[in-house]
Order: sequence, then structure tokens, then C-alpha cells
Amino acid sequence: MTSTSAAPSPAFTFSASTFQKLHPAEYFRKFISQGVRPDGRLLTGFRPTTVHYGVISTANGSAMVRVGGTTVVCGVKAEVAEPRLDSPDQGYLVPNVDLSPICSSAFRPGPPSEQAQVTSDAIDRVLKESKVLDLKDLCIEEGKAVWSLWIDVVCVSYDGNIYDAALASVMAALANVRIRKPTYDEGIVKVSGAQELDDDNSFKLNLNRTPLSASFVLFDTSLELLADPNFAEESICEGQISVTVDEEGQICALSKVGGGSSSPSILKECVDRAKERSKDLRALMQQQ
Amino acid sequence: MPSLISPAERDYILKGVECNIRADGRQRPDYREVILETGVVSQTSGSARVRIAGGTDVLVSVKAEIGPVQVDPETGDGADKGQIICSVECAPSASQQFEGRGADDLNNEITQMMSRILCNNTTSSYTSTAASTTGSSTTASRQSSGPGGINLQKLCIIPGQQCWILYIDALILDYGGNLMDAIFMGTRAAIFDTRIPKTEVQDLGDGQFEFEVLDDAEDTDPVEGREDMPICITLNKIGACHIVDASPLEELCTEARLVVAVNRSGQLCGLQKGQEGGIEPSLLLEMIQFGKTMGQTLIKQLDTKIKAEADADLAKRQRGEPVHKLGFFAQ
Amino acid sequence: MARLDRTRTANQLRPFFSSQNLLNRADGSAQFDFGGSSVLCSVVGPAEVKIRDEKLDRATIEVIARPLVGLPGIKDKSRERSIRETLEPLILSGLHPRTGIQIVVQTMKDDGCILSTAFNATVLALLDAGIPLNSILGSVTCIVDEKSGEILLDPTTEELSQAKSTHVFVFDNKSSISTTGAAAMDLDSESSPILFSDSTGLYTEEEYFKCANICHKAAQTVHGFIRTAVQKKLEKEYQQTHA
Amino acid sequence: MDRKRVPGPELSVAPLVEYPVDHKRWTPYGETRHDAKRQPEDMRPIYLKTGLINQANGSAYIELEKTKLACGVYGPRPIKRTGQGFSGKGVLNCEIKFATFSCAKRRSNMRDPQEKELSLIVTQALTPAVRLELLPKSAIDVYITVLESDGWGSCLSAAITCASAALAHAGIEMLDLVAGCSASYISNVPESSSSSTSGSSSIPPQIYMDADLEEEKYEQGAIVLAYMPSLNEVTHVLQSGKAESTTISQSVEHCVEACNKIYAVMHHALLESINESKNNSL
Amino acid sequence: MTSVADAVVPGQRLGHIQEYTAGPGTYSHQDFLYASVVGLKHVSRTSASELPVMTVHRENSQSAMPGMEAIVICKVVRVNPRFAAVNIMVVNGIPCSDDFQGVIRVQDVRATEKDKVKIYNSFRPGDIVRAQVISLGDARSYFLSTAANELGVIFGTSVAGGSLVPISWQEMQCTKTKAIELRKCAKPM
Repeated sequence: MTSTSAAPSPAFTFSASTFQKLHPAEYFRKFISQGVRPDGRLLTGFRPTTVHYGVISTANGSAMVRVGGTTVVCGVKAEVAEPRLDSPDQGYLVPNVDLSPICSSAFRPGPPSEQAQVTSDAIDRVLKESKVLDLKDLCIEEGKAVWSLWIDVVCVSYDGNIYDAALASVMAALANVRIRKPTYDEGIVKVSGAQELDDDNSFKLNLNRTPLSASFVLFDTSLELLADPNFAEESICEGQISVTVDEEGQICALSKVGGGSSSPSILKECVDRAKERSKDLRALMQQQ
Repeated sequence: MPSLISPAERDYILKGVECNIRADGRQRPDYREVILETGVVSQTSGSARVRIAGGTDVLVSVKAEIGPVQVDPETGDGADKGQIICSVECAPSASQQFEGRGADDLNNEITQMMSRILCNNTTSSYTSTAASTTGSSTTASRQSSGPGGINLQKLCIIPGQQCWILYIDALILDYGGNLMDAIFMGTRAAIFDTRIPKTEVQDLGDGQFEFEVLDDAEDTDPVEGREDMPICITLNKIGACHIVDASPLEELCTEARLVVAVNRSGQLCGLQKGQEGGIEPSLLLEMIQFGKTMGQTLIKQLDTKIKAEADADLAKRQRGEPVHKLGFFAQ
Repeated sequence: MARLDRTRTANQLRPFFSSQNLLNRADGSAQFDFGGSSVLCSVVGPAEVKIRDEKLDRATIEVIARPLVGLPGIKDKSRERSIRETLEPLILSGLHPRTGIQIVVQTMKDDGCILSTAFNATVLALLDAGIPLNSILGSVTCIVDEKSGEILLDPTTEELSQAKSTHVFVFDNKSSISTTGAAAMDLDSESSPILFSDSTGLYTEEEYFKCANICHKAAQTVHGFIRTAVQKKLEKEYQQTHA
Repeated sequence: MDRKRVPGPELSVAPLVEYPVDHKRWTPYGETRHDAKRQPEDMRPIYLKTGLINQANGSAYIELEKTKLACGVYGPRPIKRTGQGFSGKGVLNCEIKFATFSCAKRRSNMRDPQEKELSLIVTQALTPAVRLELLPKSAIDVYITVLESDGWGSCLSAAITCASAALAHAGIEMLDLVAGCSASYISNVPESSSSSTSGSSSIPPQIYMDADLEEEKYEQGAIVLAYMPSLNEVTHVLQSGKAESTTISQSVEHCVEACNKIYAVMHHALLESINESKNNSL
Repeated sequence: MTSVADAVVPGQRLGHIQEYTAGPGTYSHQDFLYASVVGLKHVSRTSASELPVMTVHRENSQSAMPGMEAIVICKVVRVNPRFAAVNIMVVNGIPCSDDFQGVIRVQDVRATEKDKVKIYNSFRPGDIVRAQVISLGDARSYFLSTAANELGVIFGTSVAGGSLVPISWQEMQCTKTKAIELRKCAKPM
């Protein structure tokens, strides 16, 4: 059906990069049929990942996560706000992912793209539905003042799989958060400006769990499963599966979108691999 | 406002500037004739209109309003200061390019520059708070140190609560080159024209204050520190030379533009390069020096003119004659 | 154990309702109800498409999701993307290159399971518009109850608020056509390929696949219902044109 | 109300900071700068690295201790607005964006006037160096994200340095690299003690190179200079605050000197990128 | 043979203009020659009578951009009787990061019998074409020509969905159905 399925005639020879540009799917298929990916990874391989904590001193908590060529920086800023009327003792968690034009030419200046919105929404749902943090911990004075945690993820370099990288950076940044202990007095919230932060004048967040995810794409009609897709892979594959699990092996979120039907055994495989991957990632995050 | 220039025209201007004869017969450091009127808009606290022969027409109005003070939550600074808010708008009638959103970038550039020069409040923010705690007498006697000259403390009505906010709005009615200089001359004249009503503050005790604005048109305060307000000299580098008060065509030939803000004592209150060319450091310093000298002369001339206008009004009032301003639309 | 509405068992769906061809100006439209939830869907296309969105070899599918009240936000954006990417392999878009198919999904009443209701309404509307599809789909939502740990199908808003986890599934009818009758009854996990899945909350792997199985069975009912609805409509049209 | 982001509370403010009585804040009246290790003429150490954004044609990351910026260059690519007609010259478009968490106060997601102005300044500072006449009908987009800012002067000058390195890394033809540098004028004498005389103007202020945020709070004025070291041309100068012309000429000289030092860092970073790409190809 | 000493950055002085001529990647300013890109400098002498040419080879090549006479590979996006609109994807063997727009006007399809050319007998949407830039064109598109043997369609898909093989300079055959379709083909190299 698609024109790109045309096999190139042997009479024309091109460099690999030209061939990739003209027939991206065909180029890719040649690698996959050999069981490797253009960047040298096996189909199941994840890219090298690094996590750094506390990279931004103007934020209450921050982390930088690199997954291969994808680099994200997450900063958490705590501000004071009035609680919602229906939940007077609960604070706010506001995660947002920014995919600005700096990180890839696929993104244009202006309001968040659909991808940014969908990623923000997915992270928002994981944080809230799997009860990562008791929002009551963010209460300063019931009905009057609560903490609002603005969790902003800035993507500096985009090379696919933003959800895994963004979620990991959010969890790392939340683990890194330190908020000065507040005092509430007649509508004004004050914090001490003492230089050093210690356990007496500040508090850490009590995280119930650390959900981490692994994402996969389904390539072609053969429905090969590729772990941790990069930008080129994402743009030629249609189906996506993301599995988010916590440290006890419970699933926090699972989504499979697009790319035709896939059997439960494929999903089972994804869940198993996600458990493994999140274990590795968790070990990496605890090393720091 | 032309947006393109032919190579022949460019060459003509370039050679002319090199020989120190510009297209309209001026020499490099010559200004065009400037026409200044004050008090042209009756609804404002002060206003001025500056026209530069050849087209540029700028109306600057100052409106004093009462509003809450802005306090920096971390430093507590700003509690005893009034505010100045600048805004520049190019009327679509001034040039076809200003239609729609065409002037947005220019508006923003000039607004930011005016704000930086006139409202810059960052200056010694800690020192002023330190001074105010040591005693209010020092604060009162102290000269305002900001580059804008205007004493912001004097604009405060009740510290920590209410203050005067001076809205300076510049409207570009017509474009004939050299906007910045015209805007700053207009601003200085408009501030000189501004009268702020006197206020009476009553201490109700318990940290509660109440104040009343005295409704006496005759008994008003001038803006303190207005003599120290800077004006701008725009120097355009064409070829290896620089000129002042460029015409629109000359602006198109400009490789680099340097705006120098100077106050009457010759202090530099702002410096900004514009356009897309470079300047050698030695020439840069020479241009700064030139702008400084030029600016001081210009301020003197401007002040003489402003004073003459104010004196004429005063004389008329003293004689009991009605002061008829030439209406804004009368021309 | 009785459910909150006291009329259903755990794996019973709420009564369905559907009606097609409701809107005059759209090429196809349909309403689908799951009990107190209702979604209206309209389809326009294949029609002209903006040059920017034009695809050389197939139709461009655009989904617009509108909430019950207020302006659309990011939740609606997520829903749009879910519906669009699920339909893309379903619609034979290669038959209509360089055209656009616009699908508008409007929530009319909300009592839980809006995404599932929207999926079902969309399929009916696409059928109504005569857009060629390679299969039809059926969507069902279930939850795992916080207290009892029981799996409840087709939950209401009230039940959703007490859920430990929520699962939305979409199945196509390709597998069920081949396994009609007796074979359809014995569904092991291998025979129920999943077209779309979106689950949140906290749950184990076993719970998830149990939910998938239960929903797959329930989806057969939805498939059957959609087939009957189309059949009835066609019969009616046939009678009208040949009366 | 932003409908394209996860909604938060409509109004939220930073808590009021209360300093303890014994809190010692740095002042310029003592012996040292805020960073005691630095002399007035010292800059912060610069870490500059090219090539971290693999989707971009060129990129660079710069760090001056707390000040952290990333820059990506895209292009030359087709011009997006075709309204202007045929253009024989390329267009350089720089956009600077502050991350919401980059400053002490949380910044909004919207592009504010300050970002617009800084974008214009960076564009003006870089344009003289780029050979746009070689790129008809094309645009070069330079995007700069400020991850953390420690003083606006150093932030702006770092943006210029970083963007110029990223442009060179993108293989775009340039006349020269552009180095950016900032200096602040800070009086060493408390103002209240000098107010008895004719103001602080009689004592020339100290020029602190590359001042940080804490030092900027005391500044009387500041200057940001962008300079092409090989061609000996100033591509941008921006001075705010009040200063005598002698102070300015002195600080221009200091900045030019500092820019030469920054040039060495840029030179080194770019040569390193050559070696890296050579090693990768082996 | 390359050492760090040969590596230069923009603005670096390379020599006096009386010693060298400026080649790609360099420029002259006043009396000197400077590098304008990051890369390795290279001196080549063509003849004893001329000055040697100084060039700088880019280490990180600039993203490809169509220039005059460049050979490009493009994809046809739409056709009308006057021209075929294309997206330029590869310039001189280097893929573009962003596609440029181009048009092949009916008079530029081939060199002879120009008045007989029908665009729809030469190109169809989806075809991959090799062409040459003949003009920077208007504000939007580059003007391209296929008026040479080695220029024209190099890949195409038939109506039936099979790939097309050239059988003459203006015919291609579907590998699936053996049906013949009309195209301005490029001569295989």
C-alpha cells in the first residue's frame, strides 16, 4: 500500500544515509531482519542511561536523566497556594513536560504539541492514580495554604522515548526535593532563610513508591518488539507499548496504543522486560 | 518608512557621510530642527510632543495613578518606592510596516530599553533598605541613585502600601528616523510638565493609615529628581564614521547603532548597540565620548526650551490670563 | 456481592443503546450509550485536507474530542490520540489518499467509561459514513475494586472513585470471526489479541490479564450489538427504498 | 488558564523568606567578592562542550558554575515565513527561553518581554559574525534554554558565547567566533556613609567581572559586551545603570580582555569536538 | 597527516593573501586570510605559477542546502499541467535535515521537444526523482530540471503498488503486473 515498500532497483547505488532518507522503512527492515538495529543495539536492548541529582540549585529538587541521545532536566519548585475547596488538606502536584524546539526540529515554537500534552497527562496520571505521594503531606494549614509542587521537565535533547526519560527524571527530582519547613501566620507563609538545609529546618518528600517505565514500539506487520525506541524508530513504527512498574513489581500503568492487535503474550513479554529494566534503572538511581 | 534601499542610494549616502556632507546638507554631528510642545494632552498629568523636522512625531504622556507598592518577597525591597511603567507604541499610521503586529518587536525593544534606563530599580537595592533602617532622615536627604534620575522614594505615599505609579506612554505618530532621541526628549519634557497632587497621610495607629489626595490644581508637586533624567543620543555608524539624528534612509545604511543615555552631569545611564554590524573597541569608546558631550549640550538646550515654555505659562497665569495651549490637533 | 447500583452482577454490562445517522450535515454519525454514559460521534470524510496535513499515500485521520462541559484540555488530547492511533490501522486509508477524515467525539452524558463509549460510538459513526474498515472494534472498561478486590465490568462514576485500578480495552472482531460458536467460549489468554489498552492505578500482572479476559468476553457482546445495529439499519433502509 | 498543560492552582506564590537575626549576608564592603576565591577581574571557570543535542545541526552547553545554558542550532533550513519574497541573504533567528525553575522565582511558561528582548540582543550580537550572504532563502534558528541563571548579565553573555560555539559546531560559515562577557560596577563604600559628601559619584566603583546574582544586587550598573576577538570588533554592547565614562571605558577594556580568554576556551572546545569526531569515525 | 595544529576554528588567521588564494571554508579580510568554519586546513598547489589554494575542510558539515547546479534527489508531492512540485530530500549525496521545496516546470522536464511534454506522463506523486537545480527560484521553491539522460525518475510505484523498472527513457514497467507506465526516467548509472 505504501510507496516506501518499493524495493529499490539495483541500478542505483546510494550511500547508507541517502538510502535511509529515501526509504526509511526499507532501510530499517534490512537491519531488523538481521536481528540488530541501525545503532548497533539488539532488539531488546536499552540505551545507556545516566541519572544526576540536584543539578539545579534554584529548584527545590532536580535531576537530569539521559537515555541515549535523549536528555531531560526536571526541576521541582515548591510554591504556596490555596487548596481546592473539595480537598482542603491536599497540596498540588503539577507535572508538565516541555518539548521545545531546541531539542528537535520536529517541535515548533508555540504552545505544547500533542505529544507534550499526552506525555504530561500520562505522568500526571501515574503520579496520582498510583498514589506516589500522599497529597496531605503537602498541607501547610488546612483550608488556607498548601504546597504546590510545580514539576517541570525540560527536554534539552530529543531522541525518542520521552516518556521513560521524563518519568525517571520526575521520580529522581521528587526524591531530591527538600522544602524549608514553613510557618503559617495570618495568611502569610514564611520560611527560614538560613544558609544550610538540614533535617531540622527542611523536610523531604515521603514517596510511597517509585514507578519507572519501559517503552517499546511494534515494527511493521511482523510486530517485532523494539525496546527503548530512538527518534528514527519512533517515526517509522506505529504501535507503542509502555509499562510502568513500582519496586514491588506492581504495575502502575500500562498502555498499548496503535499498530494493530497484539497478543497478550507480547504484552506479557513487555511487562517482564519492564520489571527487569526498572530494576536496573532503580539500582542506577540508588547508586548516586 | 522605507524598508529597502538600492545599492546606488546606499553608495551615495556612504560617500556623503565620508565627506561630511549628508543628503540633506547637514554635517555628521548636526541635529535636525526639533519642535517641542508641552502640556498638549489635558487629561494627563504631564505631556509633551516632539517633532523632528523631516517626519518623526512622538507624543509622550505621563499619568500619575495610585496603586499598591511592589515588594520583592525575598529582599523586602521596594516597600518605600513608587513605580514607573513605560510603554511605547507605534501608531499604524506612522508606517505601513507598523500595521497589524508589525510593530510588536520594535515596541518591545524600545519599551524594554526605556524601562531599563528609567525604571531600573536594581541599583543598590540592599543599600537603600540598609539606609532606611538606619534612619528615615538619611533616606530623605539621599539622592536617588538610579540611572533614571527620578526619586522613587518621593513617589511613595504610605510605605509598604500605597504609592504613585507614573505611567509613561510614548506614541509614535510619524516616523522620520531617530525615534529613540525623540522619545527621550519627549519623556524629559513630559516629566517636567508633570504635576503630582499633594497627599495628606493620617496615622490611625495600629499600623493603619489613611490618606487623602488634595484636590488643589495650583498646589502640586513636581517630580523630584527630574533634572537628573537622562536623554539619549543615537549614533549611527556608517562606513568608518558616525552620525547623529539619522534620517530613515541613513538608518538603512547603518551598520551599527549605538544608543547612549546621558544625564546632565555627564554620567552614562545606559548604552546599547543595535543593528547588525560590529564596532571596533577604540571607535566604540570614541563614540561613547562623543555621545556624552553631545548629550550634555542637548540637555542644556532642551532645558532652556522647557523652562522658557514653563515661564511663559507662569507669566500668563500671574497676569491672570487663561493659558491657552496650542491644542494638540490645532497644529 | 451486589454492586453499587444493586441491579448488576460483577461482569454484567449496563444496557447498550445506539442510534445512527443523527446529524444531517455530517457524512456519518452515531450515538452510543453505556447506561448513563453517552457519546455522540460525527464523521466527515473523505474530504479535502489542509496541504500541511496531506499524506501522499493515504487519508489523514483527525480526531477531535470534546468534553461534557467547558473547553477541551489535555485529558481530551490524550483521548484524541488514543482513538486516532487505534483507528489508523483499522481504516483502509490507502483507498483515499490525500484526503482527510475528521472524527468529532462529543461527550453527552458522563457516568464513567467515556473512552470505551467513545470508541464504540466512533465505529458506528464510521460504518454509518461508509468509510471502509478492515474490522470493527468493541471497547469495554473494567475496574478492580479497592475493598473487595473484585473485578467489576463497565463501572459507573461512583464505582470508579473506589477503584484500585482502571482498565480500558479495545478488541477487534478479527479473532472472534474465526472462533465463532463454541470456540469463542473457551478463551484462553492467547486467543484475545489486544488492540488498545490503557490501565492506571496499582495492580498485578495476573489481575491485568484476568481483566483482559473478562473484557474480551464482554467485547464480544459489543461486537454482536454493533453488528445487529448495522443490520437493523440496513434492513430499514432497504425497506424504505423498496417500499 | 492554560488548557494545554496539566492545570495547577490559579495563583501560587513563593513563600516569604525570613532571615535569622544572626544571618550574615555578603556585602561588597568587605574584603572579598561573593565568591571569596575570585579577584575583581576573575571570571568564573567556564565549562563549554559542543554536541549534546543529536537532532540539532549544531549544539553547545555552557556552565559558569551555577549558570547553565544549552543551545541548539537548526539550519540552514527553508525559511518558514515566505511573505517577504525572495531573499538573497539568510536569516538568523535566536530565541532564548528560561526554564520555569531557572530563577529564584518560578517563571511562567509564556514568553515574556524580557525573553523577547534578550532574544533580540543575542541575534544582534551574533549576526555580524555569520556569513548570511552565503545562505540565500534560508533560515538559521538558534534556540537557547537557560536551565539555571545566576545573574542576568552572566546569563546573557553566556548565551552569546554558547550560541556562537553552537553555530560553529553546526558547520555554518562565520567570520569569527563571538565571545560574550559581563561586568558590574559595584561601590565598595556603603552609600549611607558617602551620602554626606556629594554622593557616591566621587569614588569610582569597583569593576567586578562576571558578577553573580548576589553581587548584581549591589550593582550600580553593568555592562555586557560581545566581541569578535580575531577581527577586533564589538558586536554588541549593553550597559545599564549609571556610570562615569571613565568607568565604562575601563570596563570595555576589561571585557575585551576577558573575551580573549573566553575565545581560548571556545577554541579549545571546538578543537576537542574535531578530535572526538575523528575518534568516533575510527 | 592531520594534527591538532592543522585544526582551525572560524576567525583563525591562516596567512597573508599574497601567499594563498582563499578556497572553500576561508575568507579574506583586509590583507589576511581567515578560516570561516571549524575543520582541518589544507593547502593545495595547482600550478607553480598560481598561488596555492587554502581550504578548510569542515569537520561537522553544515546541513545540506540546494545551491546552483547541485544534483538533488527529491520526491514528487503533487503535479499539475504546468509543473511538478517536489520535496528536495538529498543534495549532492547529503541528506537534508529539513526538506526544501522545489518545482520541475513543464519546460524543464527534458531538453528536446519541450512543447510535447505532459507533466502527468513524466511524473506521478510519490516518485523519487533525480534532478538538477537550475535556479534559486522564487521566494518559496527552487527550480529544478531533469533535462539530461541521467536525470529523471529513479524509483516509482505503479498503480498496482509494485515497484517500477525503467525499460526505456520514457517508460517504466511494473514488476507485479508487467503493465507499462509513462515516466521521464533517469538512465541507470
